Amino acid sequence: MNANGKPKLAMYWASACGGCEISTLNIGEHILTVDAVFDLAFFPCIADFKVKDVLGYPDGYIDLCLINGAIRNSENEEMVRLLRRKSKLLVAFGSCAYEGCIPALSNLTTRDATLRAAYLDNPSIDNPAGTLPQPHTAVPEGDLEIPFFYHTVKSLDQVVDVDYTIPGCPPEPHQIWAVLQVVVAALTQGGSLPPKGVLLGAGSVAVCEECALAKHEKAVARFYRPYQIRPEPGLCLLEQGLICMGPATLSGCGALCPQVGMGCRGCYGPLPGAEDQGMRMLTAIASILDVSGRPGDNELDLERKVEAAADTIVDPAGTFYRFSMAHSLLRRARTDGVEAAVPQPAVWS
Amino acid sequence: MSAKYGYYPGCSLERNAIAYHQSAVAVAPVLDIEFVELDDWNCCGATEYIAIDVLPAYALVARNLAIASRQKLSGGNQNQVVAPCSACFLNLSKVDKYMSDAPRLAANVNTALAAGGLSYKPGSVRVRHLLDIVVNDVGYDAIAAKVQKPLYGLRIAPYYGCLIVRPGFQGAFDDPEYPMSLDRLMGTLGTTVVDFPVKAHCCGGHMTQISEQVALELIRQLLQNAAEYEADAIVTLCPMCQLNLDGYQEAVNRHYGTKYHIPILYFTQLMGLAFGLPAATLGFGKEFVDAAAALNKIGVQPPPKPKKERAGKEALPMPEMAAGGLSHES
Amino acid sequence: MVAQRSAAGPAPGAFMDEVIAATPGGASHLELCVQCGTCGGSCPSGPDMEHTPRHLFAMIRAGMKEEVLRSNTPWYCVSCYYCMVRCPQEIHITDIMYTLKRMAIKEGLYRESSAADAPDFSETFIDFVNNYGRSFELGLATRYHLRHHPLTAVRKAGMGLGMVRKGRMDLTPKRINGIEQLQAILAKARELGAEDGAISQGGRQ
Amino acid sequence: MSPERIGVYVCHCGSNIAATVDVEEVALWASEELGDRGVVVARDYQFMCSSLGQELIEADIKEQGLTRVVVAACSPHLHERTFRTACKRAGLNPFLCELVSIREQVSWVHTDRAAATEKAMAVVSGGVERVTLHQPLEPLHVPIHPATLIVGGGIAGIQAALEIADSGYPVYLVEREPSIGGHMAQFDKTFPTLDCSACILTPKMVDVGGHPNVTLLTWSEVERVDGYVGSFTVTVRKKARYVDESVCTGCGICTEKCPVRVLDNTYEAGLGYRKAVYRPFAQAVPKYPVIDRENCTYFQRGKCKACQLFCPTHPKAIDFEQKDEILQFQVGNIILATGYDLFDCRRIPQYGYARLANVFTSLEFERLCNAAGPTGGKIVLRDGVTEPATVGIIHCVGSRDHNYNPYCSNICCMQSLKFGHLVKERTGAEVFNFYIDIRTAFKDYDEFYQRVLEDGVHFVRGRVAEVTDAARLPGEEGKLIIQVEDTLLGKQRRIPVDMVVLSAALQPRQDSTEVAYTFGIACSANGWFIEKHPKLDPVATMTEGIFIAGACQGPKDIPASVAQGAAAAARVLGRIHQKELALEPVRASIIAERCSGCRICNNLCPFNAISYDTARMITEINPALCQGCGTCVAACPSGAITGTQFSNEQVLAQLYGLLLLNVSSGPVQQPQPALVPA
Amino acid sequence: MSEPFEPVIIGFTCNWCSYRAADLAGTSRVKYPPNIRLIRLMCSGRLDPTFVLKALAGGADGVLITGCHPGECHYLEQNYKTLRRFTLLRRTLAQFGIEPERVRLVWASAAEGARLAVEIGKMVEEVRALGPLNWQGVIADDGDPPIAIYHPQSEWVQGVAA
Repeated sequence: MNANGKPKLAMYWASACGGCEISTLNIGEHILTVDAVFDLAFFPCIADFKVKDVLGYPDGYIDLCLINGAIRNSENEEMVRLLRRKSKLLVAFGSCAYEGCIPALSNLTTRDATLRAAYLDNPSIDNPAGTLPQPHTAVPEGDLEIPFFYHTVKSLDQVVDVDYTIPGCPPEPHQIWAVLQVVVAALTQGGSLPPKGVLLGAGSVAVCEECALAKHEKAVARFYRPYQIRPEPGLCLLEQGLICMGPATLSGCGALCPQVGMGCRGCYGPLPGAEDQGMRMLTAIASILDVSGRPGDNELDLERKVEAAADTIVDPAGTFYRFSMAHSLLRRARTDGVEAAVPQPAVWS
Repeated sequence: MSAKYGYYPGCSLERNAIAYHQSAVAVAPVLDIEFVELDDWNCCGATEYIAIDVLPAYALVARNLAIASRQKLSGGNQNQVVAPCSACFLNLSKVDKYMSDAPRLAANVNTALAAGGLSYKPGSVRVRHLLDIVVNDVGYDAIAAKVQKPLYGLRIAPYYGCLIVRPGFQGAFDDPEYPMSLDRLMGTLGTTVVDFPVKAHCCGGHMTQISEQVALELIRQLLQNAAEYEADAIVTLCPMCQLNLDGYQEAVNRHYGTKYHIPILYFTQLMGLAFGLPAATLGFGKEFVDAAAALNKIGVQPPPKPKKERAGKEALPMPEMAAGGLSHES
Repeated sequence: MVAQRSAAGPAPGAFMDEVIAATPGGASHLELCVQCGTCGGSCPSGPDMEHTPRHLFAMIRAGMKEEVLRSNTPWYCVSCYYCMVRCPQEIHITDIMYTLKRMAIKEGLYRESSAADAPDFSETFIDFVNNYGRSFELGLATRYHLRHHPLTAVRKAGMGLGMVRKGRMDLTPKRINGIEQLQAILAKARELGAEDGAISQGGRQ
Repeated sequence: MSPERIGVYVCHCGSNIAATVDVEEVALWASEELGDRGVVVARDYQFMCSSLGQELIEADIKEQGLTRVVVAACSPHLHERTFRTACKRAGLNPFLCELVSIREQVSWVHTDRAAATEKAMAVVSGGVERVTLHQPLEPLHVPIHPATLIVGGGIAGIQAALEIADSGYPVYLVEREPSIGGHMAQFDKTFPTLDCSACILTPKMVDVGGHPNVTLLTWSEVERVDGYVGSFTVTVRKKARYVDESVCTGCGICTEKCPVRVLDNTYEAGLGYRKAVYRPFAQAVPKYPVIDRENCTYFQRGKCKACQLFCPTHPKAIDFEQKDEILQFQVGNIILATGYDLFDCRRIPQYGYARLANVFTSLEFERLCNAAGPTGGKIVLRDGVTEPATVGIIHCVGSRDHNYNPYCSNICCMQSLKFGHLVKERTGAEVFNFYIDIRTAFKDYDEFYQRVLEDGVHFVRGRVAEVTDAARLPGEEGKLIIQVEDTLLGKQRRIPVDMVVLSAALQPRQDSTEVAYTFGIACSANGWFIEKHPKLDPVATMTEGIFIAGACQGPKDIPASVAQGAAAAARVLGRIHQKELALEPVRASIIAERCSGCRICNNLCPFNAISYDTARMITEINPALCQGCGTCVAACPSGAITGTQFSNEQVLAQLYGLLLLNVSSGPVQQPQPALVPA
Repeated sequence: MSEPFEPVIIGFTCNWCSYRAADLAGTSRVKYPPNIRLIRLMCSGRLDPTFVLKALAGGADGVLITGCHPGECHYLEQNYKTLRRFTLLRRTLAQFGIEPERVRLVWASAAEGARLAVEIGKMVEEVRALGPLNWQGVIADDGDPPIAIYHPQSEWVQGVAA
């Protein structure tokens, strides 16, 4: 703590969309309290800080550092390592930092394919020269370097030690404020901090507990994508054939999405102890899929029936692991065969 | 709007079974169905190609399936192809089924097709026999409504032959042992249908070429039974059956010293007559065994219902036929 | 002779495995035959066959390759599928008959069968298909019958004339437009067909 | 370091294991390499299951203070109980003992000694990891209600009912037809002794009907079963008979006066008639008739009442106002003896049944032969008068055929031989039996075959291709022609006959899957009820307290059905005598504070153990109904359901242990991070 | 030359059918390769697909799931759920680049010891042909260079990296 005695706050984004910052500012007038309690040490989104400012801080100088965003490139990794060294409390803030979130969906493919999708094979791209970002570019002024684009997106805790995690894409403002209050109390009034490693700003059961839609025994003959049907109001979406990740997703958001007819996307991640959110949802969905047989049925026909029902679940990996890919058991797809098939720019290998 | 189907006539319907083709084409508009002939189709290989070389035989058929799956038809039934010839029907459905069952076979057939710039995904074309379309898609009631001149008094032996009901590679539409759909169809047209016990027996197939002795005996058995049941005509739905029973009837008579004279007609020809279409458009006159005498028997009144013979009072009850069965007068 | 081969030749099951592997589609179930005789009883040409299908399967099992391929049985098969739908073991009997025909041609043994001409009928037929993409009845009938049945060909010719007169037979063959495409496909298929196990899901159950 | 003290015992099983697995090496390895996983002692021994082997474990538990035991020996299905009991004797909870198989799944199936030894090590390591996480469990105890429900009043059910009732315990015998007796009551003679079926069955029927311990509920069906072994609550619908049983004397005047003749498709197999008010047969038990509503003139058209008019009792026994009754009662055990249905021969059109008059089914033929049947026992054609001069009997109709039923129906060979004998005896006709194999494997059965051969019955080995009336050759006109390959000649034959009898397959009851569902037991793919073990537990089922007997378990003849009826009764009596039953505590349970009430699991339990508490808005599991399959555990998206003996942690610990060693490389590898147990 | 690759396959078995089939294979002395290691569950319905991922991520090269034939489940109908879970799992694993041969579902009744042995043998062969899965290798850095690439000369980066 420096002269004015206020604790130091930092917030940094790695690979993220910026929604976490907006959600933070959405805590409303409480932002004034934050400003009153904390000194900003590093918050590039709202104030002008430079990396060299951080380099100048002694280790452990920052009291609370919120990091949102996944680790997508070498700059992300470098910065979070730096901030870890300079911070007392490091919080994985939001789904990207916690479990990879949308950026980590590219773990289902290769670095090369991701770059191609972004810079070449996309209808909205105008890139006749086929230029791809290169780590080193020779210009008259010298050698330009940009960060190295990783093959695998990682969660924050896979790179540095994390003290707390706040889930959500983005975390709900009221939850952010609740967490900040606990930390503020600890830092200013000597309150006690939660034990290291816990999830903050979330409930303890699945989203369904907070969801007001009526639930019944479930048997679903086929699934629909959201645009295909208009759900019956007031009735559990899963029962109507819309994939809702609610049963496998930690509560805390107030079940916002299902209330407006959109199945839970799963952004608060798995329940404690449930480990792999995608598999939990997969097994639940398969369990309620209403395709059974009777003794004596032809096994091949039965398999075909199940396959037909499974056909209605498009992109299972992308659906069930939409937010949790980097933190899942498998973390990424095996792409060695694919990499070999796609010629790579020599400089990347 | 009429129902559209892909149409695979097969080599026989081009010439030898031209009567079948003409009558099928003639009755189609009455039934509100439209045939769209497959582009540049080729021979299905009959029962011969597969006896020589297996993968080319499958590729030969698969070319037709590939064309059928590629050819877009408006008005539904996009993946349905009608084959009036039983052998074509069997070969097309068999190749689809075996490609589904054996991925290795499917892969090799597709590699071969690729040499001609084609591909075929097993299961994407449903092959239907013309009779199936007529009785199941159009339906007996709709047909009955179109009957203008019921064929009263004509005694018909309905003859299915083998391949349309056996083995049912894409699922059989009628019983493989004792089919009834043609019986019901002929009843709908007003004919008197005999309970033809050999209705699904073999006509001899290619044995006329391999061992005429064997073929003639098989043909004789069919004619003998039709004659015993006093059938005026045998109605068929397969060019091969028609050719064997019609073209070799004289040979049978010569070989066995018999005097059968039973015209062999296509079911579509009788449908056309019942619908009041001119006989000239239905291919009559192409048959070797002249049908004129039989057709002259057609009356304007339904024949009197034969008196049911009263069973003796000691007689034991007869079990009922399975549901949907047709009872015959004889 | 059989005894000799089983003493020194391939394992008794080898011929059966060969037949199974050469039969297209899913499982042919040949190894499941219980010798009940449903096929032999059902076969329209059963009375004229040298061996009933059931008997032939027993011979296959015993490894009597030459005797099997010399038999007229496969050639007398009319493809009526009665045996196949009735077989209690769901053996693909008709397909196996086609397999045996192909093997007999390959081994050259059919010439010793009483149905020695049958393969030529098939070959003549497919010749037209290969060249035109369509079958050609007149060509088939004249070429095949003049070669094999010159004596009865006259009578057949009578029937052929009738066919022509009735407008039921073409005098010239039709050729499809895509004949080159078809020939490319068939050539590729012939090439692939030479591989082992190219056509079946193979093996016993 | 593991907090547990684990003992590992590797069995030689003589040379059964030791010949392929280096058991000394496995034990040595466990003590050296698994020390930090908690193994404090590891031994190998000649026969661990011997009393000396067991004492070894007991001594170590006491002296070394073992808290867990792993035995590497044969399959747990053989000796799990042995070693658990040994642990219990030494004061260790039996569920803290894990038996891992290195015999059935290692030494007997592998040949490479080094690879087998390594696999044995991995298997032991899996067991060690798993047992560490085991918890002490106590079996669940349930009391056994002394009453028994028996469903089905055929010979198997009758036998079971008599055995239990004679032992002094109450029995509810439920039969859906108006009388007990089942198929056996329809037969004329029984093979191989040719006893008169009715003569041996009727006394048993009377015994059951009058037994003080038997509550006979005919014309009744079980609607639902709730509860579990020891205390099932059974709901039975007793259909209205429209006859007051307390008044009816069974005089039969009502039947006599009834003007409606109804084709009897049940008892007479469609070959004879009954009235609209009827007893199925003269010796029916109970003696009371029923009114068949569908065919009764009064019920259909509102007038007639002839039966009531002529009923001689006061008050009248005929009661048109009678309603179905719903009965509920408690039982401790249930025996299902629901029997079989006959294959519908119309499904094989080529045999001509229902098209060709003189093709008969086996059951029709039984009625023809029966002196109480529609012809008074005369074997005649469908015209009711003509005696056949030739009869063909076709075996395996709908049996041993993958198009219909792949199994052998067991009774048809003997039945067909019996038919052949009866035809010969009563008509002197020529008889042909068409068979694939003659199966006469039981006591005195082959002797009967011999006798029928001596009778002059012809045997043609070949499965009939078709029966036709289409004559082809001279001599066939007006006959039924049986076309067959005589496989012993290798020739197709056509044999003209006057009458054809189809020995039709025995099939599971049409509603067997629904019945199985009601009682919570399993059906095979064919539809037969599945026994707990095909050899060693043939009358029990997977569901505790539900037993099966007779043909509902698979085709069987009268002696076998009687034996099973008695066997099921013996099992039930054993239970009743124990008064209490200990159940394996392998159960699922819900961690209430983790349940979100999503109701994913609600539809998953076929035993109805899962229910939703609408007040607390969470789901609950009833441990007494739970059978421990674990499907709900695997389904819960919140990870809120866990299973004793098969928790995630236990399974994953075993997985971790199994992967500790690599087959191709001997030494212990560093465990993979993803697997390290918490 | 390295030793030939010997895959490790984890087999999940049902207590009532496939585990007994494995017992039967043993009592009938049917031989199969030692690469498979079995875990006994009460029912294939107990198989949490997470187990499969754990096995694959934890070093196994393949997973064999076995259960009673459809319609023959000892718990009546739970194996239908197994089939459904397996179907979705297989599709998901395909997206993760895992070959279908590595995770298979085989129905085996208690009487099918010999068949189970054949299926195990087949699977071992297929997985052997595919080579090691080595999932830890897949999720290791797999080509991502060390972070030092950015400002290799700056002292603070070296400090962080250390």
